[in-house]
Amino acid sequence: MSHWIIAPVVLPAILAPIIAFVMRYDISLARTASFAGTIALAAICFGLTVAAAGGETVSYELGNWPAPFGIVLVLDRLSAVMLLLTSVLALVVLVHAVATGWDARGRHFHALFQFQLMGIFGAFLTGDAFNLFVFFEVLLIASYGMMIHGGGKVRLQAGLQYVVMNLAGSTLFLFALGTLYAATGTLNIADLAQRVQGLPVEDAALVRAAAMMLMIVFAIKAALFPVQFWLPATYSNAPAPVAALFAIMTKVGAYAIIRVHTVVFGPDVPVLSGVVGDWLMPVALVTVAIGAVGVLGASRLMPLLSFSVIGSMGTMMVAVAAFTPATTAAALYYMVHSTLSAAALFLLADLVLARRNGDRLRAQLPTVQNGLFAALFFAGAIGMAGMPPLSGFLGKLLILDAMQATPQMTAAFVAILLGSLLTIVGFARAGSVLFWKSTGLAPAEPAPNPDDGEPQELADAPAPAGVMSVAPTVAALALLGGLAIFAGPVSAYLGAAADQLYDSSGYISAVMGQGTEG
Amino acid sequence: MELLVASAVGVLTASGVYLILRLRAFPVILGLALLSYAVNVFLFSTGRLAINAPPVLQAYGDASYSDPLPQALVLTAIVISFGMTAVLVMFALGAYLEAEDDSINMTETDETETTGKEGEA
Amino acid sequence: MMKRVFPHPLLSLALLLVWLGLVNKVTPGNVVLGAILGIAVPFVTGPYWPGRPMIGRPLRVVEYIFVVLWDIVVANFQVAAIILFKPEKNIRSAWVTVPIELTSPEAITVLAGTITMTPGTVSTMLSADSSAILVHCLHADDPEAVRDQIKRRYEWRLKEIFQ
Amino acid sequence: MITYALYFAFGCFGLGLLFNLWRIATGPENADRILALDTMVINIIALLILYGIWQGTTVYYEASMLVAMVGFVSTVAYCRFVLRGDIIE
Amino acid sequence: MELATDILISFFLVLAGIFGLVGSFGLVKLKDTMQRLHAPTKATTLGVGGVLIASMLYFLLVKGSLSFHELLITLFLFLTAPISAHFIAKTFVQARIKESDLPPTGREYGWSIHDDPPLVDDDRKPDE
Amino acid sequence: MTNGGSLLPIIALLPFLGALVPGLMIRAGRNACATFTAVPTIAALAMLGVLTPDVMAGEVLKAEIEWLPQLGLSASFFLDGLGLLFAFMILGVGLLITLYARFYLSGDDPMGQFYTYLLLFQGAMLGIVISDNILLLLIFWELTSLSSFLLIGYWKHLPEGRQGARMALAVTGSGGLAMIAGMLILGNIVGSYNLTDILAAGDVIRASDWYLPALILILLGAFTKSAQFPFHFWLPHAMAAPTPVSAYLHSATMVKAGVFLMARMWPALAGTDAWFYIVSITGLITMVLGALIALFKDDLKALLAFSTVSHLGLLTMLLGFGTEKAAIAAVFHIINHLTFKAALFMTAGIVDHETHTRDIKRLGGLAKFMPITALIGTVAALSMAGIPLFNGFLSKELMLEEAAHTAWYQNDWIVPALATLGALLSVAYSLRFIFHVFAGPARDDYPAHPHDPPFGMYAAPALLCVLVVAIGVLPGLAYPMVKVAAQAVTGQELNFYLKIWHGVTPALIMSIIAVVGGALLLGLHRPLARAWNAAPRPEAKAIFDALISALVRLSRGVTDGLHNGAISRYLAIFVVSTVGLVYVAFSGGTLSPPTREMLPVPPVVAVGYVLLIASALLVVLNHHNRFRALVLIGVIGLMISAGFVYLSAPDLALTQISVETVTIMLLLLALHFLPKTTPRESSVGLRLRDGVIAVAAGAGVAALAMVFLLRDFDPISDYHLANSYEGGGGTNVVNVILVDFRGYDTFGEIIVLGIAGLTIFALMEALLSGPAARRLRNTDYSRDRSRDRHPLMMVVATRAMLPIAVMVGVYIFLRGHNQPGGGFVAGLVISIALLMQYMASGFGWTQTRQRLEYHTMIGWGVLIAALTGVGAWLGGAPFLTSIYGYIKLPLIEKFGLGSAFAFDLGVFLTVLGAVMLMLYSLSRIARYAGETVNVEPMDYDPSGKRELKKPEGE
Ligand code: NA
Ligand code: NA
Repeated sequence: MSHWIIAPVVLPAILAPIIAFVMRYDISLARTASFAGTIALAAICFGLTVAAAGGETVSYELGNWPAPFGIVLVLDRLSAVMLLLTSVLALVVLVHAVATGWDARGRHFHALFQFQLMGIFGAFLTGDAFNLFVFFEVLLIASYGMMIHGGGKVRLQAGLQYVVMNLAGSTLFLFALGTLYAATGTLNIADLAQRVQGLPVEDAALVRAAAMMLMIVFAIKAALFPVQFWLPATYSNAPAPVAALFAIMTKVGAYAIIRVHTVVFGPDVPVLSGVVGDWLMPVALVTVAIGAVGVLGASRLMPLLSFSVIGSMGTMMVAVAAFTPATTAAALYYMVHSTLSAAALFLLADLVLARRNGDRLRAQLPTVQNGLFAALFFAGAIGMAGMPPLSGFLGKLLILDAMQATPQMTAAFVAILLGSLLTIVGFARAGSVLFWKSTGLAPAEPAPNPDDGEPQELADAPAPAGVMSVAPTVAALALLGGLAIFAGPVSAYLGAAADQLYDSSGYISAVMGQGTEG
Repeated sequence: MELLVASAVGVLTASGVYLILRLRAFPVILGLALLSYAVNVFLFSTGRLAINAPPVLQAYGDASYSDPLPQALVLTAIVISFGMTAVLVMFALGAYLEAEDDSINMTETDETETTGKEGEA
Repeated sequence: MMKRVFPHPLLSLALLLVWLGLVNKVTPGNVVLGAILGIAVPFVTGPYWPGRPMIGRPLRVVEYIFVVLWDIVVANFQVAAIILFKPEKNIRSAWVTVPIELTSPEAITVLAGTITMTPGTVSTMLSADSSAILVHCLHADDPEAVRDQIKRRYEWRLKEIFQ
Repeated sequence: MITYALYFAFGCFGLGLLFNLWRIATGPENADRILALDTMVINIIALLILYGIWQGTTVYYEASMLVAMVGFVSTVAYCRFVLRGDIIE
Repeated sequence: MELATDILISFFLVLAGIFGLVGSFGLVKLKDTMQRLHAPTKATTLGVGGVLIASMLYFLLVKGSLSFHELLITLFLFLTAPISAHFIAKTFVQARIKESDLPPTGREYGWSIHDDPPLVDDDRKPDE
Repeated sequence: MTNGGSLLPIIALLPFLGALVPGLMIRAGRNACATFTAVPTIAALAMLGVLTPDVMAGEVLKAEIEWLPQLGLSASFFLDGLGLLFAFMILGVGLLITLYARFYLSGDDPMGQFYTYLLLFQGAMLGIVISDNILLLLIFWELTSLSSFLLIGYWKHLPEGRQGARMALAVTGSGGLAMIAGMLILGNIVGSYNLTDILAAGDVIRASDWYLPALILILLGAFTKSAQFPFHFWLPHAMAAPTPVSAYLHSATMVKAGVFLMARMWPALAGTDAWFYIVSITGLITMVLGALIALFKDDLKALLAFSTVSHLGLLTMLLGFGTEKAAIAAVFHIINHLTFKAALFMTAGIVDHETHTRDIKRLGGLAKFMPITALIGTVAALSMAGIPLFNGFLSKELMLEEAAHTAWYQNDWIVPALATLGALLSVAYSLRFIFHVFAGPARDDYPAHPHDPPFGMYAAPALLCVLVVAIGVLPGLAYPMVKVAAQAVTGQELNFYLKIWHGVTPALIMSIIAVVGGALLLGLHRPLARAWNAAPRPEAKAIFDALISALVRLSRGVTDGLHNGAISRYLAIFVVSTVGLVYVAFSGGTLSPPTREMLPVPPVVAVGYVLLIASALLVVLNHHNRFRALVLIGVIGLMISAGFVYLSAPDLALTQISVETVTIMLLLLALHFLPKTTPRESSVGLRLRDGVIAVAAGAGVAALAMVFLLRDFDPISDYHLANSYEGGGGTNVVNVILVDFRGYDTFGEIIVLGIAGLTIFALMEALLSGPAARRLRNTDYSRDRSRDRHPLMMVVATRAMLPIAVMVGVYIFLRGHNQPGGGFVAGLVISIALLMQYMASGFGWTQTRQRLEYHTMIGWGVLIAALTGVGAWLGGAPFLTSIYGYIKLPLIEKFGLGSAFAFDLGVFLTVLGAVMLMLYSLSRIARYAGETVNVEPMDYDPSGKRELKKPEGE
């Protein structure tokens, strides 16, 4: 059996402590190691994606214990895609963090970064429900550290709320897992699927409760209504590269919903009728609305971006909630897109805000490279709002097209399209104030709002962003372009991934097939 | 016994929930601690209850054992929640020291400090 | 050299015994392991115990233990009687200052501990220069007598043990 | 006979726990509460050992030993907090 | 013989129970915090001590295995209980008892919670 | 695919590639930039020229490149008559605009940007007209919105520019989104997004239930883009753009996209009553209204803008009629409107450029100063007015003829009457353009002295005027183009003539009425304008702005109201929705009857239960006194540990009690700096609400637990019990699960701890370098403290306790695999022992004697655990596969040793390191707050055996 499947977890797990404890006084050494590791991870994840393309679901039995008694890792197309997406995003974010010097503004950035990756990879790979909890916690606690990297009052307050919300979520996760184990006697996802499918109807209540709790847990991570409240403050106050990396964190929640609620609590499992299917769709629709309204109503840049993330999660989850292979495939494409576009915008916001006073949406004297930033913002906004020529438009078309075969078509159309409109208007207002209106201010003019207490001019004129600082933003945007151009093959892969998901027998036999001797 | 365990979980949960809805960081921490007790006992009890049957294998006789798996899970959960609580406490302390206010709710909607003014490295 | 390897030889021996007590089984393997640990653990914890207490007369130690144990038993009954049967208003508590001549921290600690462990008296604190113990008596008609008994029964013996 | 003696001892220490609870609930001093908790720890140790005798197993002894150790440490910590504020200086 | 064993073990159990209960009862009955501090010593000494002895005897005489664990627990308790009491007492004294209400130390320095310790390089202690 | 078709993707791509040119060329100078910008356009035109004969011969050229087959999206292009006509218009006018803009833009304007935007826009427009896939068309459609946003907002320092751009984007963007829905529905009806397929499936479409929604949605897109009533208001505000933009977007191209789309979709969508009434009514209203407003606009460009609205209405109306003749008229008018309107815009631009004003009231008599411009303007305006011998006349006649034969709801006269009115108004404003700008007496108060511009600037409008006259005189010139385009629109073979004289037709009479009436109206302009300006009328921009800002305010209100930073409320919502949803889910299923008996409850256990419950409630009641609450938490932990012992979980008991202690230590360390009490802030109502929520949650959880506690199940753990000893080499099954069966969980768990340590350390460092550090320094935490920091007794007891505790730790570690214990508990025990040491002798003294570094310990722990797992690879086994064996040494009984042991060692080190690093971090903060470093292990050593060694480091 190939051990490569565990490499995305083990490599950062080994690298991180070395960075943290051996290289902690030498930032350049830490940077080198972090880069080397992240590049290697990207290569490994790419290899795994290629390996998974064939359609075979691979199970890796940790400790050589047969499923369902030990923990298994499962690699299928979906998990491979998630790995690849994460590693690419990580690389982009890492370059930014290093080029802008963010990584040196606090301790242990690179170690936490690697641990963060480890947690995310672990969550995508695991085939065990409780192990999913463990890796959720790994990625969460690393994200706590990343979130408050650099410190600061508001960031700490927001970080505190972030931790509290997630601890509440983790508690619910455990309640859910407990109920699940109490009802089925197992933790392995494939085994759960089998047992849930064979569950007598008169014993459904517990499993139904567990399925609902799990959905809420994942909904917190995915920032779905009504548990999305944590996201704006968190993303707005996280260091921008971290916020960019967090773009994948909401997807972990979405991934978990996709995984668990197709393989285990699939829509065709009779005892679960009405548990998730009936709720996820309205929830996703409201999430779209909250995101869009938030974008339009935002008076600051970071919340605007944060709400756009919520909106994009809603859009994606609308497709997920329809639970058909076609909508899921569309959702996956949109997910890849929204991850990268959110990252691009947060990275760009970092470049811009480093040269402005605060992120309030109001005109200030034009900063250096105003034109460049305006262009990048325009591109990023196009990406996020789902306008052509970037991949968001195709993603949206895919979702809407796939939704036509579902009963919720009208609602989905209205929500997604109206949401897009508000998002477009919101971004247009923001961009025009940030980058255009500023050009109307004469440099000699005094502050237009002298009594709001904030100095209009920075003490030192900020330096222009170097090539390496801008490169990650550009790269993320370029990836959106690439995703659009190669939409065909990408979509084919994701479509195959979705088909694989809905044919859970492949997953189950891959995991359980080898473990019959127990 | 089952009733006692279930109701204890319930009371711990209720107390924890009440406390996490308070307005200061410290009671919220206490509430989360209570919730963590509650969920640990809950998780533990999913293996059903047994008296004097610790899952430590005995060489002779066919003893009965309580379900070891939930116990292992609870151990993991305890450790994790310990780490989380520690971080939480530190965050609360940090937030208090920075803001001189231990309200858990963010009162000011300050400008984001996301980006320092340090410029480029 | 010896001091580095065996910072506390007595301690090492005690730890070997502790180990055998813990594993609850005396086998060659356990003895070897206990011995190794008995040497290794003080080596690790040694820095926290910079001075070595001198135990002068081991027999006195045994004697002291039995004296204290006896006192504990007796005092337990006395105090139980006070708690159970003495009306609240008749309980006359008192503070007693016990000046001490002992200078070894270990000796002072054992003395204070002994005072506390014998029911009826609690050593509350030392003076700032550790030259007196403040003792609280649950019920003492004659505080002077309590002080004298402490000095006579315990301090004197301890002085001999920790020369 | 041992069984009845055990019942008796269980009863005594159990009742003792309730007394401790009373003191912890009513105080009034911090010292009273710490004291009650400390006593509670001792009663629990006794109960654990009694339970070991009752079940004829030594598997629970480590628990008692650990309770003894951590009970002490937390009592000191509580006291140091009241006395000095900072428990580790 | 068996009866003697039973009686012996039961005796210690009953003794332990009584003193354990008295210790905790004292917590409720005694009116003054300082007085209450005396109570747990009984639970510690004869209370737990009795249980431990009973346990050792039980395993030795009934189960036929010698157990040292009880001794270790005893050792622990005897080492720690005075320190606990010491701290709790100080906690109370510091909070509720005025310095003037305590008897004087009769020495150069006051009680430790009120007075700073002598300086390390204090000339008054010329024993280097 | 014919040979020619393969050029189509290249033609479509050229402008986009060309958009890179200006950026590269701008450094070479403005002339070079403009010249090279023209190259791709010329190249595309040339290729188009190559394809023209085929298209004129009736061939439809096609090219298809697969793109996203899952969606039915392909990069498919086709070129038929309609596409060819529009492509020529787009490229041809684009070329003229490129030339014109070179002279129009000032030296301050970033010309490179302008040309880039222009080419992007050109490419998008071109894409629309040659797309053979409606999704591809949608892409180009949205691209026109985006690129026009950039063009309109080109003068970004002007608020009108920004606002106009945003308005255009909002209006056309929303239409575009509606169109997306419509197109998707359309594709769904047909089963293909291929335009050719859709156009061939008109009957299917019109018969579908989804026809009307699709039609309305698509028309929304077309109407917004083509500024049809009531979406007409954005167009005038887009005039804030530089005039070349207006000339290009708002005469020739973008606004025609809507018209194009209606023409394109004609075979698929037209021919129903719905189409007829919606489209023609909208068009007619727009035509009349636009013309009316145009008449009273004093801004030259606004006048032209509303005239454009009016003419777009005319075109829409024609397409709405749905007849072949109307289609011919529409196509012809598209060409004509392009020629005269582009020329007029450019003329307006020249006037603005030379006189520095566009206000008609400040103009007049310009013919004297700028005769060439005046000539061009007059010719174009006469064409717009529909005067014979100019091309506008011809198509207007066709329009009037069609109108004369059209009835609405059996009413014969309303359409002709309104059409005539529109034409009349059109004559009026056209004549006003001539008479109020160029004719009349010369003035001496122009803001700048006017004169004709250089040739380069008037060349483009002049060329267009030549076309105006040429077609006007010889309509046959346009015939082939009109024919082939109209055939493409209708999908029919058409035979017709374009001529100047049709005899005395109703149209001619209507025309005469229009011209005469228009002239009269102009004569009455002054009083009419006064009345117009006095009359109340809705100001579209104000309404739009108010609408948007109300929407923004509402959004802000909703957002800030929901996300108000009150996590207490977030959590309340979370708990309430969880309880509610889980209840719904649970009660949607059923339960089999209980299968388990309840276990009896001995009295002592009941006492423990009472203590637990009472303490939990007391925590709630006493939580305002934080210290008291912590003591009570201690009781709860103790009771739960005891409960674990009773319920056969000794490992849990050990872990719980030790974790509990460390946690309380951490809380106490933190509480030192926090307020010691919690103020009573929540109202009674709020507390009641929270109480209800809490009780609901508690009851729910309890019920859930009760349900499963009374029912049997079939757990996988039988396997663990059965295989623990044989396969895992241990008798403590819980430990074997932890280090072997589920060692991977444990691996994750120690990493959580390690990260916790790191995070806390990092945060501590951040705090001590920020404002918190100052605050710490300036706060006196030492009031009312006991004066003994390190009491002698404690120190001595610790000296004896520490080695024993370490022994216990080692013991618990070593036995863990077979008896309760293990690396985790051992790590905690040692931590607690060290903690005791820290408490006794203080942080500073102890730390300097610390031989192990906590950072390193965590690192080693994680590494050992990971490497133990990786070691299995050497044997070809998966990660974390354990090996186990027995070792026999002389004199010593054999003992077992396994890799799980090494793994547990990793756990042990990580736990120890993490806990100590956490405490270290908190102590650092305390030290920063003014605690002094103690040099001695105890406050005072009466024996004089003091250590005089100064601690190293800090
Ligand atoms: Na005493
Ligand atoms: Na005493």
